Amino acid sequence: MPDSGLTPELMKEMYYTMALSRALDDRLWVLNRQGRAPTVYSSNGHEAAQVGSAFALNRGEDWIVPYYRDMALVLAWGMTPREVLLHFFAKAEDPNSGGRQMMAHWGSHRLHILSTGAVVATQDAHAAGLALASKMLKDGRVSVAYFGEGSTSQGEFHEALNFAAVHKLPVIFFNENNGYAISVPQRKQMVVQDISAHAESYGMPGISVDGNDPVKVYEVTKAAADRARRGEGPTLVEAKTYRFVPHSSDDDDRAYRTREEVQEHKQFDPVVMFEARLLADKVITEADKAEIMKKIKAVVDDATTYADKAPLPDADTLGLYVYGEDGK
Amino acid sequence: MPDSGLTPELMKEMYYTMALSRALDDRLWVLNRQGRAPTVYSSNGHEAAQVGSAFALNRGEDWIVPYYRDMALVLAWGMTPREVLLHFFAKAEDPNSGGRQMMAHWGSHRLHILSTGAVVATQDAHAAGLALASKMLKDGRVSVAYFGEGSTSQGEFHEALNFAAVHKLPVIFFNENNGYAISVPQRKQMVVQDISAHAESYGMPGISVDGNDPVKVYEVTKAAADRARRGEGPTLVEAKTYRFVPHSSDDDDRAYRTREEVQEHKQFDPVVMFEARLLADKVITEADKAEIMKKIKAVVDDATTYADKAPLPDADTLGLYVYGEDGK
Amino acid sequence: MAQMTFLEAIRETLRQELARDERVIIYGEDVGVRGGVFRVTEGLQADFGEARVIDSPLAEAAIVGTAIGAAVNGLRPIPEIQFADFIFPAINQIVQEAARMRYRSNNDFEVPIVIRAPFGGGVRGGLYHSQSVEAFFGHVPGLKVVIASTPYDAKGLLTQAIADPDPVLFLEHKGLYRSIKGEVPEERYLIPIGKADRKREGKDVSVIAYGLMANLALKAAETLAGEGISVEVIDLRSIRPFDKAAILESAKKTGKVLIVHEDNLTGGFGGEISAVISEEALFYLDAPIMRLTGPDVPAMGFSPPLEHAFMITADKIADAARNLAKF
Amino acid sequence: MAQMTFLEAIRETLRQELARDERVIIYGEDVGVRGGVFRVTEGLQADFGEARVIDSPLAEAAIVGTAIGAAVNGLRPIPEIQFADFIFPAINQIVQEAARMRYRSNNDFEVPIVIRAPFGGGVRGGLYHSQSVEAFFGHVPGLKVVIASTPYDAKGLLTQAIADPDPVLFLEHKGLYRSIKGEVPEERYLIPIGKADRKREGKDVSVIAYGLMANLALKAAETLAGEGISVEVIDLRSIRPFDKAAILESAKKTGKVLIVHEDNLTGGFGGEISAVISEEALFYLDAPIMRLTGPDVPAMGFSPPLEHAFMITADKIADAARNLAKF
Ligand SMILES: Cc1ncc(C[n+]2csc(CCOP(=O)(O)OP(=O)(O)O)c2C)c(N)n1
Ligand SMILES: Cc1ncc(C[n+]2csc(CCOP(=O)(O)OP(=O)(O)O)c2C)c(N)n1
Ligand SMILES: [Mg+2]
Ligand SMILES: [Mg+2]
Repeated sequence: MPDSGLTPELMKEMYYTMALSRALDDRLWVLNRQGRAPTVYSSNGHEAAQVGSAFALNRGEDWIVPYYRDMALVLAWGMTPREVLLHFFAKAEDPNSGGRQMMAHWGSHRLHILSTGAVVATQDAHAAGLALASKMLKDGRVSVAYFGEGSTSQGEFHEALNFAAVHKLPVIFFNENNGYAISVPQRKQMVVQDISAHAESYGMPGISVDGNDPVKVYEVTKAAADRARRGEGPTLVEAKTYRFVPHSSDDDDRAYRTREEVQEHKQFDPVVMFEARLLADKVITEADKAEIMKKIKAVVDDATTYADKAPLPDADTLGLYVYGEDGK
Repeated sequence: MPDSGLTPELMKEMYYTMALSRALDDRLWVLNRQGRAPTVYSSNGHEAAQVGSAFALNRGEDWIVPYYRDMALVLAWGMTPREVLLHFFAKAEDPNSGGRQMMAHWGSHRLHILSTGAVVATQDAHAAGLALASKMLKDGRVSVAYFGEGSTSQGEFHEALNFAAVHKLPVIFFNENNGYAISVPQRKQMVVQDISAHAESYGMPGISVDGNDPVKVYEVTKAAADRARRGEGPTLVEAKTYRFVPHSSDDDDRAYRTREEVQEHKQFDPVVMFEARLLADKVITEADKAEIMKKIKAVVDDATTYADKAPLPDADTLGLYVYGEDGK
Repeated sequence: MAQMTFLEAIRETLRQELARDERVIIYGEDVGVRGGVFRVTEGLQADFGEARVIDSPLAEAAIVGTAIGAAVNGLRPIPEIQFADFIFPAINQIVQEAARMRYRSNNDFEVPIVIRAPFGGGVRGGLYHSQSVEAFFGHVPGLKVVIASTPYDAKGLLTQAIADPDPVLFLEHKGLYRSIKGEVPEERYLIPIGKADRKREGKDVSVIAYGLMANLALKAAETLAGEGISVEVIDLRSIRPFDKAAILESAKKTGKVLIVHEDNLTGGFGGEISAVISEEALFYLDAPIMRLTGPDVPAMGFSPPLEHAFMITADKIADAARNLAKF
Repeated sequence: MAQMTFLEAIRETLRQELARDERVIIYGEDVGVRGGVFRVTEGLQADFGEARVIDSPLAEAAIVGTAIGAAVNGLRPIPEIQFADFIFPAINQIVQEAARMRYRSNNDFEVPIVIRAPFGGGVRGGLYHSQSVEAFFGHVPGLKVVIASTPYDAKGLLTQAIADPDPVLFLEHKGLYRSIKGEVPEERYLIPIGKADRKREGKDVSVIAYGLMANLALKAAETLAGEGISVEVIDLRSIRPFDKAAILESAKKTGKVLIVHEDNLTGGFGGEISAVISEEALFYLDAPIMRLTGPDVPAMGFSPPLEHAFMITADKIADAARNLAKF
């Protein structure tokens, strides 16, 4: 593990980020159930995949193009809980969109998180394009597109992989495979078991990894990033995971999966498992854990309070920023 | 060979169709150079792939969704030289479009040739849809989408393969890989050598075959059709071939490939090779050949004369058939 | 006669058509087990089986593209696009293939499909779950675009759309799904596509609208009636074809026309309606033809103040019609 | 000053911008070795290298989608769509991504790309190589849509489009490429997007047009001048934004307006222009606002009689303007 540069300090930070994301996520559901925000898209269950991959990159420097499920990712990338809550409550100060977008449509120029819409798979070409510029401008950056397995049915996913392969671009296509696209199980979405199977027909490496293990995800992502920086082109990474909650707060997953199935997967809860491992490996102590939890609670409370008090956007701003200033 | 049902009679008919297509194609270029029609899209070089695959199917019964390059295919499927020339000259009687479409946009309900537009890769989903209906209605038909290797860069190609695979549809995706998309060589279009490589990630068989050998193409296509009829789902077939002429009469291929390269491929001219083989195998005699050539000349002349004399569509017909009759 | 919501009227129509014609199939994302994200197709898979109510892969172009092929080969597919916002990946198949198949084949082929898509805002959908897309499709010869405003109309128009030999885009305003109820006969009936319905007679101002907007216009008319202003409400029911005769008749009668749509102004379908009036009824007009529409911004904001500022309301319609009446 | 064809003006502008700004890249299908199917980009790859003039895979969504990412990360991509007819696979990226990036990010991101696409008919292109697609895009807030009519304008507008911080769709009528010549200064100059150009002054009838149609309108005006009818020709130069002030000024002056486009009538951009006039200049009108457009058929037929019947000509414009003058 020291080989991959994953120090105990970093592992601790990873753990903190995962636990923070989970706690923040739990808070969002509570607030939603209280009627204080209409929509939650949840990263609950995906924390290891998102945080493990983020830590393998130059956070805030490399480009990410997130999926809506990627709250843990953007937290790892430098977005603060306050910023997440401002977005959730659709407040004027929301750095992602100024309250214009529904929750989970991330974006921050400062953090090199490309703004995202809701049409799945468009982000794959954006990441390839960011990488095309990086290659030309030799800025040393890697771009990463995140996406669900359902979105690989979209043609644009394939177009992006092909384009990136032909131009040997420094880009990683990072799939979070949770086995469902809303209610549609993977077997109705595709015939193959592994999303990584698509890599071969684009002549790029394709790797499937246990997405509940942040260390394995870290290692695989690091190798892909190194490869990209060496100018050897794109990699397709598949992190196999599970979402523990419905697709969104508008969904009811009892229609399409049993409670037993969900329970079974809970055995592999990435946050619980990583915590146990760090305790067992003595990377953290019980006392550390308690302190971290306390800190997280404070941070989540602070974010909630702050964002709750923040003003909504003024209706007059509706017409702003359709266009920029002309002719620079 | 008897195993695959390819009798000497059928081989002779295949040869006739290939030679007819070549002669007709030559005529189109002459007529174009005389200024009598503005556009030729040519199947010159692709005859074995098209005719070999057609003969492996129930011609006129199964559905084909052709590519614009597929004149030899539609001839094999039952379109007459007169009909081709009527289309070429954009005459009212053109059964493909009544003169509405540019040459090479095939279609005939009677012959089960689905009408085609020019936007590449849309036809792949159409073939899957035809097959979806065949599966539901149990009509025993196989559908075949034809397409160039360049068009596989379009996302819709992938969407169609995936859809067909998930639903185990009786469809064949038949690629004619001639190494170029207008001027763009395969290596700039994709990283892989074989279009058939895409099959694996859709869990279907993918087969590359010498597209200049109509018998090999026949056999591969027959196996795919049998599989489809057995309810085992789609197959991706790649026939490797070459086009001997520019992309279209508007193209000048000297900009992107050497004369030497073209000459080299001419060694494998499918019409010349198949003729030599049939003569060597005594499937046809020199006398047969002379007779066939005579017949072809007569047929091509007749088609030219007939179509030349046929009336153009009346300008008043412009507004017809935007919609059909309401509410059947 | 049963009272039904708009959503139920659509579901029961689908059920009736699935039952009476084996060629009818439904597919789209989540339409099966889950019954659609709005529950429009709830229960249909259970009743008609997985072969006829299909959970398709997440690929709109493939959904429409395969529907085209299936229709040509004998089925009557009713594909669903989960939100109209996600129709753009399929627009190539709709515009260049479905809508053009008959024309390009000189009447040799036809594509009888009905593409259903929920659209419109005011339901906290934000930029990507609120869009009005009708102008893109109202411009396309070969396609029909239907937008119903009541449960009764929804059934008759959807039944007609399914019977229609041409591709129909059937847009359902999300704001109507559960907010309105109405009588819906159990037996099958057809409402012709291209005939407007004068939902209210009036003599001072004509409001031309469709879908949710027609309902809001009726509310506004009610308000204005109390003020002595008589508003006529023409519900277009379809924008391609659209009922020129009904529009012109009303415009000539009242001399004052207000066109309302939620879609943004510039290049919206209201321009077409206005143009037709000024081409053919200019000298009957007593006031400029007015349009009340969504603002010219890329889409509807998510935050309540932005959404409210964007949305058309009965009050806004009443204000505009009042001003016009006073002109 | 050099005399150039419309096509040469575009090529030389691209060359000038490639030379002055290293961030500018060009890509698309066949734009490199082959110099494009119309030869617009001929020689540019030889001069600027394969890294900056790229033969891309055959995938319009990827072409525009990667251009968006590249623009965000510092380049100034000028993707080409080989024919406007083939822009539909990319419309999702254009409408939902490029045009909305600034708005959805509350001004945090911008997408400075110029999408070039040849469009229009009369060149024996048939149903799939002749389309006018501007109405689809003129409706999209966040996007700019430019259509030049002369070599001079083409250079100034394209230069401005490349300098513009927002996505611009730059549509080039194929009928203009080699048919017209004009003076084009060698030095770089900008023509603002959104300002119409009064290409001819007149007092009896205003013709509002753009692209090839503006040229045909000028010919028609010449003819009518001989008959004593004075026609004003307003060349919009861009339809989004479009120059409302210039249109209204001309409409108020002549009182008779003829709008011309090759795109089909219903839902075409002419409706918008007409609506704006009747909203803001109704009482200056002496005649109905007329539109002369392509017919409402899915696309332009290939056979000469069909193509001729479809196309707008100077004669058709003259006829329409003459009738209007007589009104
Ligand atoms: C083009 C498009 N079609 C439909 C949708 C609606 N939709 C949102 S999320 C989703 C499922 C995505 O599943 P997956 O990619 O597996 O991601 P997950 O939610 O499982 O993380 C669908 C159908 C969309 N956003 N975009
Ligand atoms: C979507 C789309 N984009 C661009 C074109 C223009 N175009 C016509 S043929 C062609 C090349 C196709 O190459 P390939 O698929 O290899 O077929 P081939 O001509 O070699 O048989 C292109 C780019 C098109 N028809 N459709
Ligand atoms: Mg998933
Ligand atoms: Mg090819």
